[in-house]
Amino acid sequence: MAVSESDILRSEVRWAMIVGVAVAVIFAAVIYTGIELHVNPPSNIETIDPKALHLSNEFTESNLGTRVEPEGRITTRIVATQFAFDPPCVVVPANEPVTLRLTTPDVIHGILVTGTNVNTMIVPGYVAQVHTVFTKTGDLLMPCHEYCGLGHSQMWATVRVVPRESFRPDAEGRVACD
Amino acid sequence: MSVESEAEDRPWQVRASVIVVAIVVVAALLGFVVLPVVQGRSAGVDAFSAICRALGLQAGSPAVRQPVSATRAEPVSLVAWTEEVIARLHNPNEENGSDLAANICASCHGADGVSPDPAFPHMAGQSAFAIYKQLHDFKNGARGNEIMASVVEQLDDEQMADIAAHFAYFTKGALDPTTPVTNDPAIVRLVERGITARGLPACASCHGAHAGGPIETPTLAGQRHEYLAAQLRAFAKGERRNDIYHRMRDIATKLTDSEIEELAAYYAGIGLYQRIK
Amino acid sequence: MLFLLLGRSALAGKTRSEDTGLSQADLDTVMEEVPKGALALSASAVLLLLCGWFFVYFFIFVPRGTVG
Amino acid sequence: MTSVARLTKAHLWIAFAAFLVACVFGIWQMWARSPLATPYVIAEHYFLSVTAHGVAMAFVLTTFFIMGFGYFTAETALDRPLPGKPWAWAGFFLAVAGTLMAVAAILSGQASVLYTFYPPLTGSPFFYLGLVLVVVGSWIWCILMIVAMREWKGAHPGAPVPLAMFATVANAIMWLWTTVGVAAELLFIVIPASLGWVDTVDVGLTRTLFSWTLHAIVYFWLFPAYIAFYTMAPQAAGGRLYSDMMGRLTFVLFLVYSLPVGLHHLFMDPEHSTGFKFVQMSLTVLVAVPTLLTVFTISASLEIAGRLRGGRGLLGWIPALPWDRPMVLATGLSFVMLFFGGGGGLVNMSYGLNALIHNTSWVTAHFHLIFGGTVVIMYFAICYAIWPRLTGHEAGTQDAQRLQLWLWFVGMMIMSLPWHWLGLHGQWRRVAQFDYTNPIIAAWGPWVTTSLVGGILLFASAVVFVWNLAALRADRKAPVAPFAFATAVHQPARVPASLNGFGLWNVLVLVLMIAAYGWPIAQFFVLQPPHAVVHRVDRGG
Repeated sequence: MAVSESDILRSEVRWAMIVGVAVAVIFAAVIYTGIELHVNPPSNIETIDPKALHLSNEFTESNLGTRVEPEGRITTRIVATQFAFDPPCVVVPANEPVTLRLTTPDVIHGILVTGTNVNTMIVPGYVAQVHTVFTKTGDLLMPCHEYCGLGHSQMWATVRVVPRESFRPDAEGRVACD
Repeated sequence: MSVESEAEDRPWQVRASVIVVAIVVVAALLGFVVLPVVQGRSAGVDAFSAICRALGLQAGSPAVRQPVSATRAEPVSLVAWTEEVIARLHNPNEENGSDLAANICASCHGADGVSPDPAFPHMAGQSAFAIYKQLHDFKNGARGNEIMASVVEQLDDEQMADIAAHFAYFTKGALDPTTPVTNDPAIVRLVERGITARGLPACASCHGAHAGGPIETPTLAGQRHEYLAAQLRAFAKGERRNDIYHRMRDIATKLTDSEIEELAAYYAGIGLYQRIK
Repeated sequence: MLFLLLGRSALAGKTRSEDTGLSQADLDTVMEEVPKGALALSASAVLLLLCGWFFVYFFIFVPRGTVG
Repeated sequence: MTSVARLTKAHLWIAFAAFLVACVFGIWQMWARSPLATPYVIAEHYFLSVTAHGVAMAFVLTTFFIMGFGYFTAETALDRPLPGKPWAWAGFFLAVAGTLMAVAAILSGQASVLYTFYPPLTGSPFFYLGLVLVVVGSWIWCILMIVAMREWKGAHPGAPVPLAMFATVANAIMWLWTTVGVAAELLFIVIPASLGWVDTVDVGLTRTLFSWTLHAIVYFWLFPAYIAFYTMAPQAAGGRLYSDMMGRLTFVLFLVYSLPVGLHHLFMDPEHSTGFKFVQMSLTVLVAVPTLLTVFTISASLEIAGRLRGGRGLLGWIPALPWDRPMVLATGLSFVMLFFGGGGGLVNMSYGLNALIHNTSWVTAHFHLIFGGTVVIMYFAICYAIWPRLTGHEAGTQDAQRLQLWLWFVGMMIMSLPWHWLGLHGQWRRVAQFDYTNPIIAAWGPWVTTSLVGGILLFASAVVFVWNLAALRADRKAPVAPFAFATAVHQPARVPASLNGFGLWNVLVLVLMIAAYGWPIAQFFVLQPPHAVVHRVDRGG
């Protein structure tokens, strides 16, 4: 006997329910890791004037790099500029919460750190911020991953992840490569 | 063969709208309330702040407290490209600019911006931004040079802008960056391609014809050999430090002495041509 | 999936004109089986996708450290 | 031959000329990124090439193909002459003029800002104005499609609009919504900057407006492929479309959900909050639904064909299908690429997980598989299907067509699967050359070289494709059967009014766009973030 139109629709609805379950499972995993592991995309609506960035207190040249702040938190500040990072090498400890703060005086840049989940766009006008924990030690590559002009391909820096015991801040709390 | 009437279609419209809106509402509740509040609680961020952060009304992640910094600025240059400065450079007082240039600048840098003495740089071909930045830095001590400091001492910001715009207008498009006289492949490579392994971008990525680099980037084509080499050495030694965020200091320290010499020769060898006016 | 596509059917030579003679009776007969095969195929594809996603999420992403 | 044959062919030839040129640029870019010595690699050339490749593939190939195919569909599916044909030609010439303007700007090195623009980098105004003309040409197409459907409905009161046309109009309406974002970005911010009228721009706002367009534009490209899945593949396989209703629902879902999701391209951006990113992620998940519905409906349609041809058992209908027919073969290969491309897409859209792969080769692999694979292979199949009707020539043999489709599929897999691996290992995008002396990068060498081999196969396939189209002119002139779109198992006698027009869905799009993009755009006007100085790439020295 012939299959009716409603039979067809019923099979489609059944399939749609399977799809719904698959989608819900992904959704649930995202929410679960959001709650348990605090996984979010890096977001930080904090504005800063790119035209006067070098006149700002926080992103003045001498304040760049890694610093253990007086309250004990580790913050690494990096400026992305055409076509280099300042500083070109930063040190961070392994298995400790680290906050990376990045911004730019000129155009759009972006970074990732190979082998980690550190990844953010750097948009002029904003401070990009990534909270993370580095899980492996070694010299990692931190390239600019967003087209920023003709020198883009040569724009990269090094992130030196060191064991906690080799991470020795100076009197001001700063740690630098070399 | 017919499409249902409006009345018959009403349930469809209602059902579709309810589903679409309900999904948005659930997503918003999760994204703006549940996730931030739960994340904030374990990070020591109060519920109100966490929700504000999730909405974008406050800076920071709902899951982490914001870091603080108590450092004071130590700027290497006081020039900021604010809308006002840019506007002034676009709309200078031309008469003022040419008078000042004739009286103050011409003896060393030439009446038309082409310097008669190898020790002094040409102004020809420079943009108003490039000249203004250096004048301002000389005046404020960001770039050390006794002669220039005394020359610009008496000038205010507007006068410096007028001078800068004067030279830029006078020699607009006056340089041909495509005709080098040196053809050392290693140097051409440095200029055109850079060296990724050494973190050296191509010189042309800022100083080339279609670069899109920082607006204060000076034109190197046709510049004085002695001047270029001296500046690169000064950057390398940290004697000159008015390039914000080490843009040139980083590059110059990575160059060898002979590369500096050859690069200076390369750029000096690119000719001046078809001067406007 | 790929090897199935590679296998050329013995019936592949049939021309278009033969298809147009599709009878309602034939259609009714095959519709008793359809969409069992489609369901099996699409469900396994979705299941595979889900497994792949979970693998990437929990065995590559999470071990590389948290982000936020 | 149809009366729009010349119009359609004109559009398709422009599309595929751009496509062939773009393939050349693409292969050279892969070569430059590989460890092999490559000629002409300097940054200016490389980024000129990336810009040309992107513009040719994403703007020229797609827009012209969709317009040409739309005119064909309007006449064939509605079985009446296209209204306003002079306007269609006007749109065509406008788009051609725009393309030429953009090409001139790109080739003179004055627009190396890639096809995604990246202000405050700013190229020549000719580049942007040229692209605006292409879009305006496509708007004329949109209006003609809507008018064609209206007139047909007037002549057939109460009858369901044929699915192929319903889908085409869904795409036209979606495209009108889609282009609002990029049009606002170009007209109010980027073009004034390129003309020197303003010296600073709000970068966050430009990125947000572009993101409005950036995801939906992909669905604009995708629609013809789905139209082929629903209305051509079942017919070509010798079966029936399983459900006409699901087709309508799928196209409507694309219209509704491809727009309020663009923020997922900005997951890693600092100028948007986690809350709005989460909401748009949730809506993005729903874009997967129409695709998964399609996979089932089309599988079922092919299952009908396979079983009619004697296929037995649970999966026996698959080998029974006529894989020698280009449309069937392309559909199968397209689904395989959709599986991998869609899987990559699920990773991209999963909120924080995006950090793993954002701006790595993984993303490049994803959109090459989805667009270059799933979609473009169907463009090929559509051409093979409609070309005889446009030219009055039937191909003597389809061997070259099958070879071309297989080459494209194999090339695409060889090229893009290594890119996924490289992306997971952090290979980043948009670089001219890698430093293979770095130990981290050295390990990538063999994979990059492998993908280059895929690129070579793709280029070979592109050449065979254009040759196939050209050869059809020379092939035997034969009476060509009138073009027929697939019919459904139950051709709908009645459809809900909501699935025969777009009134309801336009309202829902508006509601969703206000919810998803209202504050994310308004915040820039409330917050007044500092602007960035325009960096011009068309002047220098």
